[in-house]
Amino acid sequence: MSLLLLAEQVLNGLQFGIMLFLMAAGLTLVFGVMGLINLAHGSLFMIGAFAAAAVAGATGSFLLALIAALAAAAAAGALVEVLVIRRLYAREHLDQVLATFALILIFSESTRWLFGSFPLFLNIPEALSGPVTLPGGIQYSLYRLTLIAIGLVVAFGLFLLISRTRLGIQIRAGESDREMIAALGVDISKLYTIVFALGAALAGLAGALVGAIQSVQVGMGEPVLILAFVVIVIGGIGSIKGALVGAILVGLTDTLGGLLLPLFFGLFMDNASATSTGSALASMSIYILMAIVLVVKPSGLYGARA
Amino acid sequence: MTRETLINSALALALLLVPLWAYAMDEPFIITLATKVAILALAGVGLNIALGLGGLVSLGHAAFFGIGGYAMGILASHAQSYTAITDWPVLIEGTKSMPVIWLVALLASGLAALLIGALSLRTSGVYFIMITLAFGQMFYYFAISWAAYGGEDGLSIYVRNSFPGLNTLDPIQFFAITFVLLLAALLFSARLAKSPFGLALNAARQSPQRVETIGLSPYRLRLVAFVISGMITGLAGALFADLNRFVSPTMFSWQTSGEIMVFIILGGTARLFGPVAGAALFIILEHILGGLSEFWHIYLGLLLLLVVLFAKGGVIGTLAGREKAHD
Amino acid sequence: MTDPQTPILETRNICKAFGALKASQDISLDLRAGEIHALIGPNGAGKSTLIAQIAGGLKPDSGSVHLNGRDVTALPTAKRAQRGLGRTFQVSALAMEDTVLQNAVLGALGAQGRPFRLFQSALGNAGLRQVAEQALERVGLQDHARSRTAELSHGQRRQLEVAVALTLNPKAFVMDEPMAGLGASGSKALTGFLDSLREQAPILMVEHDMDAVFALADRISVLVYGQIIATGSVAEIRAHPEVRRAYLGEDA
Amino acid sequence: MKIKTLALASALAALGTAGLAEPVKVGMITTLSGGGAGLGIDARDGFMLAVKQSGNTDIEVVIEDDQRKPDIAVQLADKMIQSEKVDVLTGIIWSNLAMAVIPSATAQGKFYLSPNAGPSALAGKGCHENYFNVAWQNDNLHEAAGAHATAEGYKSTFILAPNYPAGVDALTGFKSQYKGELSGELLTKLGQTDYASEIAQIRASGADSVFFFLPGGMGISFLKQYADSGIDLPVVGPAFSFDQGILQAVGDAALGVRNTSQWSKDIDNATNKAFVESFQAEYGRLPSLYASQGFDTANLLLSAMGKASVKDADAFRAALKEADFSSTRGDFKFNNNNHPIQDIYVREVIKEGDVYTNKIVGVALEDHGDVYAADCKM
Repeated sequence: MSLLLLAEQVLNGLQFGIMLFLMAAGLTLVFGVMGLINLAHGSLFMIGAFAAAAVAGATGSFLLALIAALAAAAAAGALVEVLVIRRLYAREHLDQVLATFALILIFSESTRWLFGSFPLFLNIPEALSGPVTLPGGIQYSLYRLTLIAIGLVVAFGLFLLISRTRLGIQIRAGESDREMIAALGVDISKLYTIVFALGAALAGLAGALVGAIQSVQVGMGEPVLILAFVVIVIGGIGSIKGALVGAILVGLTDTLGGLLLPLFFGLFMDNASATSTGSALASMSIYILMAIVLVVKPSGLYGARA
Repeated sequence: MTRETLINSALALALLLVPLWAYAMDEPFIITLATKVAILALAGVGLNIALGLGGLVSLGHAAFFGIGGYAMGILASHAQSYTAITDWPVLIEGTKSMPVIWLVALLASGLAALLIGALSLRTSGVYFIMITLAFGQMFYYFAISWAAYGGEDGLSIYVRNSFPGLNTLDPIQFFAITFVLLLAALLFSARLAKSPFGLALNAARQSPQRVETIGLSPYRLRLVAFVISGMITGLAGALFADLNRFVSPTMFSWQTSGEIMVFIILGGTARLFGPVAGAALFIILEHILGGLSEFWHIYLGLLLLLVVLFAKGGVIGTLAGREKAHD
Repeated sequence: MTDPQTPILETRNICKAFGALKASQDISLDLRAGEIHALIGPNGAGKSTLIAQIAGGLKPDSGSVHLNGRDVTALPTAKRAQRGLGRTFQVSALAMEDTVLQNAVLGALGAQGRPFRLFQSALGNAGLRQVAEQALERVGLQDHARSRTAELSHGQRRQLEVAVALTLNPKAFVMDEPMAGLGASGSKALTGFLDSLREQAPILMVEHDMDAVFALADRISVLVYGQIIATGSVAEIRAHPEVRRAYLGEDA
Repeated sequence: MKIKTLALASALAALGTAGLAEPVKVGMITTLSGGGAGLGIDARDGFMLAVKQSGNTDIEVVIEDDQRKPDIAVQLADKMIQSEKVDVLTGIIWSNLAMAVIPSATAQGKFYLSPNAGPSALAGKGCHENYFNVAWQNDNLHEAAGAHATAEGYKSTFILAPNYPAGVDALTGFKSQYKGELSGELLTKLGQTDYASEIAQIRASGADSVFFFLPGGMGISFLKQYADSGIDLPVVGPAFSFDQGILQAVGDAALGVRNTSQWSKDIDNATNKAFVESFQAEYGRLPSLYASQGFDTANLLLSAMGKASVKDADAFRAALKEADFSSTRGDFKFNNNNHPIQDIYVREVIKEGDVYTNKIVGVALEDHGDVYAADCKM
């Protein structure tokens, strides 16, 4: 295997990880501030992708599509927060799991009802399509490079938001002590709606960005959701930094595992069974990673509480 | 007799009488539906031990349901093709005998629950939910890529497995088996709740600190509860596979975990007969709503949402009132 | 019998820090047979941290904890309880949905140490029930055995805490603010009861209620900023200048 | 000259009312909700279009949604057999659901007409006289892709498919007809959506062409990412990833790709022309592969109803076996294992106005059956 291929795969793992980060960041914020587990986060990812596809189809502009995705997911998030989620903060996790499970059913089937059963079309904008040559001669998709850049910018923006702004202070206060934000004179229900909408917007953004290189279809959010859970377990609940590190770890493990494990088994097995054993193990690799982190640090790499 | 006991008896009786009526009317499909209710309720009874008694919100019970199913699928498919499962170090052959299959299903799912539980129970709360979900998903992906046993296609068993003295292909007789097992599990779970173990587990849910300071380990109590819970759900998986004469990775999917949990909530959390009421309601809804609209999941979702938000005690809680029976 | 000279419960040079905050600095304390040893100190002095290290919830950075002369520093809470450490909490940690009797039976079950019986009835077990009922009687809750714990008054819950600890037949009690939240009469009744309890096992208690402390304690230790600044009899502590300045002075 | 379907069907209907045919109750179990519902909806619409055009009132169709879950499919089959007392079952899209339902249905004496899935286990030793496949044996389109790759003179093809039985079969099918070397072979995760890693391996492998079988959303993702990668190697695959329903979601990325199919909307025969027109008129969209298969399945059934009573199983079976209906694909007959012998075409993705669709560019395999037929003792 050439070094070029390995380098390209590392980039791929990075890009995959960054997209997972956008999902996981929203989830972990919502959990950190409101103590809520939200299974319907994957639906917001899907809503972002569908909104982007619909607007791109109508206007032909990818930028408008991204804005629409952010707006639609944030609006859906805010709406759901006000109508449903708000009633769940004081409830047990069990209730939160079930109510948000119900939301998945409603969102998925409503989307299918609105948009039909076939996948929608959303393409990479003209300006970003095709490969570029990186130093060292690696040919790499410009769009994927852009995704990595956007993800890093968003991550940086989140750090700034949380460490420098008024909203960030309130979020941190909410994470460490819920009574304290009330004492600070903050309108808690407004803060909660904003945080939830922010998390939703991040998921929607991820959905739209990923939708352009994947298939925009009902049910696209749930596999990503479960990976985002793995990311959060690894990184530690409530920690944006943990989400970033966890996401990149998962992205790299998944991508490199799929490449290296079959090669590894190929050393002492025939080609076909090496491929199938390697692929089977590769599909389990991130869960094994999660199990190892759990044994070593049950509260995750950057988790404050277990 | 409390009101809840009355409702429980009525439920058990209804679950028995409906198939008998269907038998008399020659409506075998109704019997099949009732069998499905009994099996899914059994899976729920299993989860309820972890969830209701132990307070362990496991979103990964599909793992045990699936393992039970595959225990049946693997044993029966080898018996059906007259091939040995392994001939080293000892010869292990397949079997079509239900009691043997159940035993293997119980052991295999118990072992899996021990491993998953030992890791997951190091954490609690949301972590526990996400970790169990992830482990369940791991089994799903493994089953899909396990080509030896059908991968995504699953395994078909052409004839239902046998039980000494019964004709299991006759819907009413197979129903009888599942009904008796369900009753046995309900009885076990009722006794468990009142046993020293149940007392300690229940206390560990309410106040883990207290349990530690009297010298017991909440971790070990929960682990044992998780294993028992997984075993019962695994047994249900083996029966479900036998009902369908088919197993596939779908049994491992996280939606399955969600649905088992939905039975409990629809029926009433920590109520003995909650899973029975919930599974029955779910199957009836699936049957009626599924016939009304392609998009029936929307209505199911709305109903579930309403129950969670406004009718906390589920069916039994609403009928029997808030108070729970105490000694 | 235990040699009266060897302490039942002892901490040796315990240190614990949370970042820059030194919560316990070289703390050595002991609890001898038949005594009530009160631990007092202003809020934030590190009393809860110390109690947690003695009971097993926290591990000291250095130093050791000894129960009956054996080093238990490495043991978790449950193991220490099995060795005879009976503990009560400041905020009741009882199974609130369960009945009073169930809570007491739970204690008896812990003492017996065989929780993995799945088929018997817990309340139908004569042995468990007898221990539980005796403990309830001892604290005067026998008439409330069938009440749900959540329905008990503050004082009754505190009594139940003690009853559960009693079922363990402990070698030493560790009580975290047993008087907190009790009215004057409740406080008085509990004081009388604890007074009679010291014969059964010595008590290490954290307490803010100075009347109770002065009425009960054989010895008092004063904890300020993570350090024991004085240990002695009631009279000695009352007279101790540093204590007066650091602690009693504020109160007065 | 062939008569138009409509006329044929009404002629059959006339025969029916003349008292020859017994009413037939059909149970259709197909995927109408959740992921993959598009395929089931098309198969159902194609089927019902043919029934409607026939004007035959002796046929009653009960339709149920299997949600793409095997256990639901099995229970629906039980319900249809035990409670609805249907004579014929049809509709299943997915191989794993087919494996769960068909063996027990045929064992209970019901006829099963498959409008889509054709798992190998049911084509060889596991074949059954009451099971007719009106679509293809699963390997067919992949074999055709292999034959096409050979005909194009490809020397080193990179092949990939999801890691599940149909995926493994696809690679086997391709290899059986492909004479060149393989520059790489990959089994990907089922439901995988990101193929960056695979595409990197293709780039590094020095392949001269790519074969892939990635049904549904997987294919859409792969094609988009492949087009974006700048790799310019020719791609070939079975029709599933280039179907009418899916193509619009792939867009330009699919243009020019060769794919193999037993049907295309430009197959030049009167039945097909009438089908494409009437389907568009009825449902307002172009028909898909699955719609054509549903349509053919219904017409096969209608043809048999005109010849024999369903209560006379032997006669009805013989009538089905004759395959005396006019197929949208032109020539169609059954092999000894009741699977089709048919031509498999090579299509190319083109753009007609704003709509992406396929046009036939050649024939990959003529009168092609399947390799499992030899194992079928029937």
